[in-house]
Amino acid sequence: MKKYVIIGNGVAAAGCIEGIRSADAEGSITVISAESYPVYCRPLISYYLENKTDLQRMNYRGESFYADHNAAVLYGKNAAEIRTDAKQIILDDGSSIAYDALCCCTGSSPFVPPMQGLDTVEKKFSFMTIDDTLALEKAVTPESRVLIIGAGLIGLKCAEGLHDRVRSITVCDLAPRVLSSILDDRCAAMMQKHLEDHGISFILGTSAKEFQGGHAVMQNGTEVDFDVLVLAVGVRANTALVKNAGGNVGRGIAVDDACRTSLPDIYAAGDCTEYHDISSDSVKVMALMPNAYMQGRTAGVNMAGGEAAFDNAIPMNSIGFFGFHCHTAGSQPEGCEMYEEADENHIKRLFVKDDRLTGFMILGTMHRTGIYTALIRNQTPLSSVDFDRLRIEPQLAAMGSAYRDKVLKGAV
Amino acid sequence: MSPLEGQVRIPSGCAVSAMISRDGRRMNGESIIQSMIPMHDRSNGLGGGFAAYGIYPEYRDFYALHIFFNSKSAQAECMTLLKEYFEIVQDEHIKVRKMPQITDEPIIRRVFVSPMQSVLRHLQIDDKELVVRVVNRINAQLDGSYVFSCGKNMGAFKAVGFPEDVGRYYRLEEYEAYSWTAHGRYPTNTPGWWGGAHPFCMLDYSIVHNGEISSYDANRRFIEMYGYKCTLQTDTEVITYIADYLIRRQGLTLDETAAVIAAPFWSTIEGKSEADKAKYTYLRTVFPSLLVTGPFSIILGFNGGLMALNDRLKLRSMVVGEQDDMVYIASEEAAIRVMAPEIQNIWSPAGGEPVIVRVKEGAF
Amino acid sequence: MKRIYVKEEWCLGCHLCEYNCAFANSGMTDMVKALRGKTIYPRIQVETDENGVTYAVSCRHCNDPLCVKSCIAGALSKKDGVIEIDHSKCVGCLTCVLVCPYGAVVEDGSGVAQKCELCMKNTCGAPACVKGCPNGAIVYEDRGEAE
Amino acid sequence: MNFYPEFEVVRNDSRCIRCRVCERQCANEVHWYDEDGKVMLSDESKCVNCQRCVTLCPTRALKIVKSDCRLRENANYSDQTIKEIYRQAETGGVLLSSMGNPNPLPVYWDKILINASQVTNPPIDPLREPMETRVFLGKKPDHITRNADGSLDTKLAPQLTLSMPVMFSAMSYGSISYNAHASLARAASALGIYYNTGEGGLHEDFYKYGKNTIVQVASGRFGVHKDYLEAGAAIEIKMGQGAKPGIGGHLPGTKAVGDVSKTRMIPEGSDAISPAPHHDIYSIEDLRQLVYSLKEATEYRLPVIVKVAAVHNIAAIASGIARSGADIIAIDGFRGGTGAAPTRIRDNVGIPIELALAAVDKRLRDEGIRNNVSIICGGSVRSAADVVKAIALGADACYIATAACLAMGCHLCRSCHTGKCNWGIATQRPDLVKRLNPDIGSQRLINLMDAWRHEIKELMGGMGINSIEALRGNRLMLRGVGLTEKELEILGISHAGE
Repeated sequence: MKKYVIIGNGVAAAGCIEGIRSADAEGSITVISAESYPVYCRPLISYYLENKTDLQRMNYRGESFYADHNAAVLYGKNAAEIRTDAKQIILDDGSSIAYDALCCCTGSSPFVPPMQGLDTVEKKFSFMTIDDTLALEKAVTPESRVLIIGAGLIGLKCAEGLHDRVRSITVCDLAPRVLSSILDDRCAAMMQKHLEDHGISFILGTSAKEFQGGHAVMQNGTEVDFDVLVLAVGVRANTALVKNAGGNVGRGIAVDDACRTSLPDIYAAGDCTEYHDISSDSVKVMALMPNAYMQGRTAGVNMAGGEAAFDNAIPMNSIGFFGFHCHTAGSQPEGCEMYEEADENHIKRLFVKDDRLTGFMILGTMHRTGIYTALIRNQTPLSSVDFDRLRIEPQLAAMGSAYRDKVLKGAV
Repeated sequence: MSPLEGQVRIPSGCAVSAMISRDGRRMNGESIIQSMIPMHDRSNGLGGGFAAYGIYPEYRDFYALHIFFNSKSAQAECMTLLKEYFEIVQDEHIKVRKMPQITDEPIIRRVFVSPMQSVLRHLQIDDKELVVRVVNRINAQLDGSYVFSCGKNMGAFKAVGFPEDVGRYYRLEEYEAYSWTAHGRYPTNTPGWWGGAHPFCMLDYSIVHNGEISSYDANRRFIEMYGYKCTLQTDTEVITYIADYLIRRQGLTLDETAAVIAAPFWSTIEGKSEADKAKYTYLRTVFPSLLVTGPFSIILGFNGGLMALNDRLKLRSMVVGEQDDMVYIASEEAAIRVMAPEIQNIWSPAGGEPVIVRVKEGAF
Repeated sequence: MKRIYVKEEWCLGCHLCEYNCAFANSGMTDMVKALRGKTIYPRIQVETDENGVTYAVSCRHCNDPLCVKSCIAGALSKKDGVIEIDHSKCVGCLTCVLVCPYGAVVEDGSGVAQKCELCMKNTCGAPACVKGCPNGAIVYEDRGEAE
Repeated sequence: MNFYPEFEVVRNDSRCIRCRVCERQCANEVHWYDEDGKVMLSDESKCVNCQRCVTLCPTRALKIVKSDCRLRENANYSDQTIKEIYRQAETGGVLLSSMGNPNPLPVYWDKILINASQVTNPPIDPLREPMETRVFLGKKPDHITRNADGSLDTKLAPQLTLSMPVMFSAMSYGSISYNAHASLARAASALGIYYNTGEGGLHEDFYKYGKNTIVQVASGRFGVHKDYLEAGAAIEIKMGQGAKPGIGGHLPGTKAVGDVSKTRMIPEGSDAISPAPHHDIYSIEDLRQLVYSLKEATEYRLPVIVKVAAVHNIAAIASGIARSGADIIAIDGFRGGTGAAPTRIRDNVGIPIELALAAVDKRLRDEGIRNNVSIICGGSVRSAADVVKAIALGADACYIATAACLAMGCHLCRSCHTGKCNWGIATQRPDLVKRLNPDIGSQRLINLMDAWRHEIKELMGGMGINSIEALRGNRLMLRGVGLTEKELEILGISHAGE
């Protein structure tokens, strides 16, 4: 009977468990979970603050998931070391667990750059976990003025989550635009305007120089008074375990299409990894929930002796604030052409290079955008479809009747 | 006055009975009369009759015409007509026994005739066809004359009354026949007319029938294309013509005739051998208008035998009994037990399956 | 398993399927009350190709459902061949819309994702689009295809 | 001259959900959506009352009603009469109409009642007992013949075998659509009956239904060639049609497109005009020649049907046909339908099928030749009861076409001649043809015939008849109500109560 061990208990871990069980009903599975909750998806924490979900519904796979999959979870434990020679994991309590196949789903941690006087701030929080969220929830009052450092996905979702619970929210970021990792200037401006319409203030293109209790001074001289500080500057992949065991690590743990690390019988999946983005043909950390699951599942299948590959990863994001949504996927490589269509409340930018759709940004109306995503993921030659129609409206009608017959007349 | 036979279609319920000796032994009419008594309630006194085969051995080569006349003048008119076509061999009263149960009797004559060869040559027909034509003409056109029997060495005897009384009236105990059939009638809308009683005869075919056929007008309108005239509008009449048409004119065997009149269902035909399938399909295709539907049990008498047949759903009762050389057929088993008290072998034939009895070759 | 298939040679482009779908999933018993004066968000959509050929597209209940794998809330799942959405868990992130290659998962007008569930959760009993198609262009049948 | 439209579109706005199905489904472009007012509007002058929009409206927000705007009352000059005069004064043209005569002339079927058994003989329950509806059409021999071994020689003149005494009457490919033909062909095949190509030839896709196909040879000889003749189970020579006795046919060039022109073997877009007479048949002996030519061409394998319109001396005509070598006579009454006919002809020429049928059956029996031919009765056979009455009057089988069209969706708007049939039947416009899915069309035809067969069996069972042949010509099973002595005499039936 094979011994499977998974470090981490996020969505990648859940995918890994399901992957293992799809190929091996017998082997033992042990999950080492730092957090004391069954698997949940971290992006849900902002929805928790908005009251769109609660701790029970956040449970990703339901009450009996571990029992159904015959997996043991060690809650509140951290792996301290992987001993590849002995095929053992040493926990922080000193105990050890043997593995035949190991998957690292260690995720990422908030990254806080050094800022002067940060220690003088009384109420400061990260926004990554349920525990962060519960603490933040406790700290805020309807009179709170909140300063969020970071206008990325985490910072802005936090802003949305806190919106109805506090008096004011100011978001600052060194980047000159919001969501700088996924949006270009024009799209970011539309999103920023939308957020400002909901009362969120922005201080962009500068960073905090100094904190003095509830007072922050920016590099550009702007001063902000606040009661609660949220630090959402960025995250870093948790690579230490693999790195210390001698594995290849870049900005994340390096994995191949089968989610194998460079170490024997050690796999990795999720936010802790870096892997190939086919839309830009480069290796990236793509800390995305869908990819985390698919990597986890791929790793699980392979760990259990099956064969699986996750070889068409692309970055993609679905994010929305106050009912205004944004879908992005892929990348905008050098020299790509852009098709654009826009009005006051809606923008669509499609990026095309070498007869392929490489990426898009769509704000406002999210209708059937997955058809575009599929074009990127499948690297469909645009000359094989009616792109003139397709770019106006995503539709199977423009994909040719053969494709349509395959999709609609058979099983897919 | 209520309409008579021929003016209106008359459905009627009935009793039938028959006995036949396969050895050709001749028996007097006592037994067949007795057989009708237990079935008294199947008749209503508006008609009874008998057919007897082998009763005129000394006149076997001549057609025996049994005729009702309403008057002397009708008789004279009819005889004049007959003499145009036939040699009159013998012309006599049919002896009867006067009795209170039988009233309104017409003049009842028996005339043995022989077709004139010159006429046959002139009309280019055979003697049977001549008899049929002349009888049809008398019955359809001569007022007051009605030929109710016209076969060789056989005769029908019928009257308005209960059958057992009719038998006594005609003194049937004095006739000897190898085959007897009998009929008691229960017409539902006629005052009764002597000619309308059964059996109905054409040449040596006689029919006694119990039932009311639903195919009547389909059968009638078809058969009338071939020179028959259904003057009585009774089932018995049309069935007689059908039998004559199929057996005499088309030359079908009795089995084939039964397969037309009471054709097997298509579902039954499907299950038969290829040869039978072809045969039955052919007969149903060629003679669809002669399929008889609705309830019936009939006994077709002819020289040398008889055939009993039920409708294909067996909607009317009919039982058959067999003892030594004798075969008995009746609407009810009680009638057979009167004729043959010790009989063991009694059965009920299936719908559409003919029971054909033939007298030994040369024995009649 | 039984799936919905379209026969585009018989689709008239009448769009009744969209309205029948919207009504069937409205939770109301009267179509007028359910749909009058409202924008509909059907789970099946009629497309028209360059030759004017029309046909309806709804969830294919894929063997490898990207929507299920991508759902951040665990609200989508596949049970007995049917991909279902648990609306109580859905937070409206629309990741499923972003990943469905057939555009079969759509937003319901209130920010929540919805998709064809073969009318198994409403009172229709059988897919309303199939039942209501006037020309037999949408069928619900088992073509014996492997899962 | 402008008239107030004949029909009004009544839209219950409180029920309208603006789904625009009516707009999309109306080939006459009656409905449209007004973006500004967010309402559906209509141009009623274009409406033919085909009920397509009414039928498909999911909320029953629509109805079409007859306009009550009327010219001044006049018992002699009806609105219709006056408007026809206006139209002719305007155009100088012959008025065209479609489908059968709609005028209130007597329907004899409705004045004939059917018998049932009570007491003296038993009704038969078709659920318990076999009830047979199989019919053979064709010439029957006068005499049987026997083989040398005494067995019956079972060879017969060619016969059509019908599982029930109803067939789909002639409607040409061209006058009706490919899908309508497909529906008829598939249904006939499944039912074990026959459909009729009409005079437009046989599309190559339908040769596979040949065993259940009657191929027609009409005066235009469109689409007639050797393979065509040999493709079917019988050949029908069309001498006339009940809806338009005495005149030919005219398929407008707009309908002679694509496969229609190919199947008819005429140039695309050219009018297909069938002459009034067959130009090789100017007398009964010419007919005999054509009958035997066709038999020769097909090696006497196929029965030949001669179809005639019911006209005044139909009995004598039928007698002539029965002696012409034809195996089957089809008589088409004056109510029979058409894809297009001059209105005056349709509404004023010909006689009722009931009388024609009775007269023909009697005449052939009187002449002793009824067995030479089978008789098919057509021209408004509307129900199983009509079928039973027709059989009892003397028909071997019935032809239905209007009822078949209705089964396929026709709503009898009588606008076939416009070519814009919203039900996909009498049209060649691909977007409209598509509306008739033969899967559905054929199933509905099968359902209709199944239902009729059940009803025929019920009616037969009630009469105590368990096979259709015992019903044929069984006029005692019929009684008339409200008919004159003369009518009863012609029908050969008694009055109810007699």
